Amino acid sequence: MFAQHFPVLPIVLPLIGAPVCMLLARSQLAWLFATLISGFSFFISIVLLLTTLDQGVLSYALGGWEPPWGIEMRVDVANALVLSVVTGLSTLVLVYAKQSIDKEIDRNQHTLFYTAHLLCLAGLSGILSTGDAFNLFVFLEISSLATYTLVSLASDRRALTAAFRYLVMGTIGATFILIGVGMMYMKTGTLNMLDLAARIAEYDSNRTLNTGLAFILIGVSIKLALFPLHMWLPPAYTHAPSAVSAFLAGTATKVAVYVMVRFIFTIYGAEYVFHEMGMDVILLVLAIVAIFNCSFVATVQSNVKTMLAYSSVAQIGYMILGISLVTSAGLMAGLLHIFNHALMKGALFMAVGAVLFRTGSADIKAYYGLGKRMPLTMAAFTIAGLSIIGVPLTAGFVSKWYLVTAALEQQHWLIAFLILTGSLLAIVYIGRVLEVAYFKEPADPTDTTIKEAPVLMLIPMWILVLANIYFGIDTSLSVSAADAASKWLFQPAADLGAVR
Amino acid sequence: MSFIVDYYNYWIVVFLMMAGFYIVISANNLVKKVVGLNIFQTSVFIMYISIGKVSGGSAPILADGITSYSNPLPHVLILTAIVVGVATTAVGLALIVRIKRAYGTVEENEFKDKDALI
Amino acid sequence: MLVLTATSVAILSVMALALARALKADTVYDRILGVNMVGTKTALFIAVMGFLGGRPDFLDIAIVYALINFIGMIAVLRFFEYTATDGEPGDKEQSS
Amino acid sequence: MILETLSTILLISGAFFSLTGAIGLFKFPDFFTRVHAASVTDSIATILIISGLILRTDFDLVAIKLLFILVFLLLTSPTASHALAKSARHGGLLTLAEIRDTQNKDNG
Amino acid sequence: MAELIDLVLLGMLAITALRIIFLKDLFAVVMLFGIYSFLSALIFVNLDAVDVAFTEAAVGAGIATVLMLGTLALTGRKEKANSHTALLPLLVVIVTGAALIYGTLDMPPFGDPENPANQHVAPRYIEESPQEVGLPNMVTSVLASYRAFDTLGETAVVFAAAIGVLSLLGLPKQSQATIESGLKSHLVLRVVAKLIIPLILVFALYVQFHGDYGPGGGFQAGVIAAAAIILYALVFGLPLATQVIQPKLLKILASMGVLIYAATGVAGLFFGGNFLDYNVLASDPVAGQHIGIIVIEFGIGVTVFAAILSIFYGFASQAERANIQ
Repeated sequence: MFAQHFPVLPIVLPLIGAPVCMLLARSQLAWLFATLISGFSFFISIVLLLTTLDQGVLSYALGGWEPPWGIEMRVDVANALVLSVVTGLSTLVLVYAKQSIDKEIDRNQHTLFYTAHLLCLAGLSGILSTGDAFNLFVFLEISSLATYTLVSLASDRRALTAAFRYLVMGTIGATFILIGVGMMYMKTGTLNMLDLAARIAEYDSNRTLNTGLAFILIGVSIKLALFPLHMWLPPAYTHAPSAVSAFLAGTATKVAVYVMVRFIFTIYGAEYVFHEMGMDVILLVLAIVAIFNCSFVATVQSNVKTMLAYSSVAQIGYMILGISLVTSAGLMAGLLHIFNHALMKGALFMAVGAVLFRTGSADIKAYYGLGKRMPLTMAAFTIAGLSIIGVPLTAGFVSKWYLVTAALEQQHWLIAFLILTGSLLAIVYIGRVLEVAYFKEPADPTDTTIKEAPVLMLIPMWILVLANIYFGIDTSLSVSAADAASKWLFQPAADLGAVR
Repeated sequence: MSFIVDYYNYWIVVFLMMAGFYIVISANNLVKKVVGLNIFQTSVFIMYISIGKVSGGSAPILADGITSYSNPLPHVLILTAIVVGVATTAVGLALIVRIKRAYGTVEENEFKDKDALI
Repeated sequence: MLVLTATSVAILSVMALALARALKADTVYDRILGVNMVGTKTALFIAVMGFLGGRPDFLDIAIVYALINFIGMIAVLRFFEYTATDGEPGDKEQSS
Repeated sequence: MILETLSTILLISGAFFSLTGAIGLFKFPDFFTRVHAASVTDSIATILIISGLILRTDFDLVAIKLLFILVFLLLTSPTASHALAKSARHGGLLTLAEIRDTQNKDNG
Repeated sequence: MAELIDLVLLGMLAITALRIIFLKDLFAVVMLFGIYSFLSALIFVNLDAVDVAFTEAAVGAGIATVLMLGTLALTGRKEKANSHTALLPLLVVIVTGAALIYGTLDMPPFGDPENPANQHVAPRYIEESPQEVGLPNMVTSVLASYRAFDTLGETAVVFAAAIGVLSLLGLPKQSQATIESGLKSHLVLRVVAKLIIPLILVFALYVQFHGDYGPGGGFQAGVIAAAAIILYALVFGLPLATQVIQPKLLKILASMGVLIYAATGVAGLFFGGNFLDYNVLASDPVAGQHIGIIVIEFGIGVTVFAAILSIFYGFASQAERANIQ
């Protein structure tokens, strides 16, 4: 009976869940409830993904008002894929969070944490599913506000300044998006994405529309931490509670990448953005600089969480690189990397969180000799780290492989070479941690308090690790979804509008 | 001349936006940053409302004897955006209060002296 | 109609003067006085503007203006009582 | 017609009083005299202008709302001015006469 | 005339904004921000956006200013002198501004009824909504029916802000009014406040239920009702206010409002419509729309009231705490 309402449920469920969670006084109950809600959203997202792979696009008119007048939810393969990643990671993180949060957050704030998490999930799902440009802004702000709260919940005082910086940058970004949407509305008189696409296609070059696009791209670049607008990200991910870092690293910036893809490919059309405005060169250069600069910075960090945060910025560079190749193969590699990166970064941040749980520190000194003391956690870290590097039989290898192939397809030998060199830097920063963990003696060998992480933290971590291996070997599901998504996005936007 | 009449509104609004934006990125004091953000956003709201204005039109509430109404859609959007803006302001100010308690200052350049940020 | 226009112009110029007072004030209190005057005159201005535009039924906004202006004033006073111990609000302002 | 004329007179005099108040805001020598100028003219201008507007309505809901605004402004505006002046007094602001007194004492 | 007033007001705004840049006294900055907000609300009235003006005056000028003052009370009034020159920000701003000016060059002229923005989607709202939704106020129709999902998101944003402030500042404990606070020396003020607060609450109810016919609605009503309690807390002290409206109650109310809104949407599902479809709520679509809009406006009002008030409580409790120490 409810199958036709599935496109809206991944948003509505957590949105209803959040206030209910707030009313549940006990931390345990709130945890159980939030996890169930998130799990159910995940289930629906998977159904949506399978349906869209099968049938193409699902459109849902909210309030029964037909699209350009009412708000439309529009789920196709591209957003169903990212939606599955977001809801899936959210569920795993919630399972993981129970013990991690117990240790890191004050007891009477636990329900607030779960409420904020659900709000964040609702916001991210909303950004992904919506087919309306202004509605996207509203959900962007829900998820951002919830994120600021989540980051600032950490007990470290530096989390406060990090959250504030995030808030200022995030609000500037959102306001830029608002300006851009306003300029688009000014010239077209509509807010529905497909309608926008059809009407923008009528102009061949327009200064207002160009400026609007530029503002949207800058705003989104702030949100997705594209170099050089990434400075808010490392402190926020470093000082946030571990569960929050694991969730955000895998989802928040990736959703922003999706928004960029949506605006470029669906609304303005690749032709307009890349050929008329020459955005591809700018994005390509920024992506390559991001990969190298941030990988270098990552190699000298002493805090492992900061290191992973910089590594995230570098990985975002790979995604943007894929997009800026302006081919279906490149876009597909970028989307695939969104999926795979969520798997590996989620696992890495969870492992770091587990170490933090036992040792109370994220400094690299705490990792001395951990290979013996927390073997399962460090094994997870190793495998996920190999995936970041791009070693064969891991998920990371698959996306790098497609990225390199996409570059070579265009005869961009230099870019392919740079992608491979970037991976070498990943070897350095991941290797540093592995070296101290396996080949150094612990600073205090008599300390017996440090033992393996609790089971509830190990299970979601290992699910992600196994997923890393699974999607490294059997690529049929992830690759076919990403491939379908990129083909879907790559058809000229105006045609999509005409279909309706 | 008609060029100026057509666009003067947008140009002043751009100036206002940039004044707000300048306060955000140049101010050292966090409270002033938040004030700047608010000015920036409020100016964007004026831009939106200008889009919806119809010369000779009236407020979009049905009344006898009025035929031309201004566009209600930007009004709705900005109603939403105002509330979003104040929500962000509230959270930002709450963060400032906590920062003051934790660091003893709300001047951005003084944090680095007290605590390596990254 | 002409009368209403004249009144609205007069109120607008009063607002401009009060704004000038608020922008460049000798003491904090003068500034608050200017702000208060801008607030009350705004409420009047909206009332007149409603008649000028031929739709006098939007007076609710004028009420809100008067109300918010009052609350703002009280908040300012509370602020003074609160900070009275650690700084002299009556000080001449250093910057201008 | 009579109403129209009466309303015109009320509105014009209201506008005149509020202008004098604004000028007083600049011309008067110290804060307390300025507060006096502002608040007294504020009240009289409010009464005059709003009554002038009421005469232009059909004495329906609009008139009631205007009356409500009048009552509200008459209650809050003097209260705010009073509280402000009192606060200034508490904050240690002196009137012009007192400043002169203290100066005389210092000199003599 | 409207264009002329627009120009004058915009000029005032520009001067105010310039002054704010150079002022170092943060108290003055906040006061001027209040004026800025007031003036921009006037511009909204002048450009026919009465609902927006209503909200901007109540939310922007009122609540934001009160919260900023509360923050200043806790963090100090003076901005420290800034030693480094702000060349880079200036450059960024000039480039951004130039881009925007470049963007304005192809914009449709200000106020032209033939603009694309006024042509495509909007005419339906203006021409059909009084019949389809049955309300004279088109803004309410679009807000609560055509774009109801935006508004649900907006309610969630307010709720999220309340969660954020709650987690950062906490709520005051309900005390037995042992600490005497408030403006106790201002007798006149206390008497007048006692008179006015009931009036404000009545006005809030009027705004809540008159929003279908005139400017107003759930947001504005919620803010005004919260403002009444804020006024009470300012004049008579936070402890007394927390006895009238208990902090615990606020948590429940804020959640309930969002739930009421979402439940209306879910009700649409059960009656066979889409999410937030009100047509199916009653046998006659227009009557259904009416029921739906009243219920969701009520939900919005409840959430906004509770959220704004709990945000204020959060700030006030910090101030109170600092005062005791």
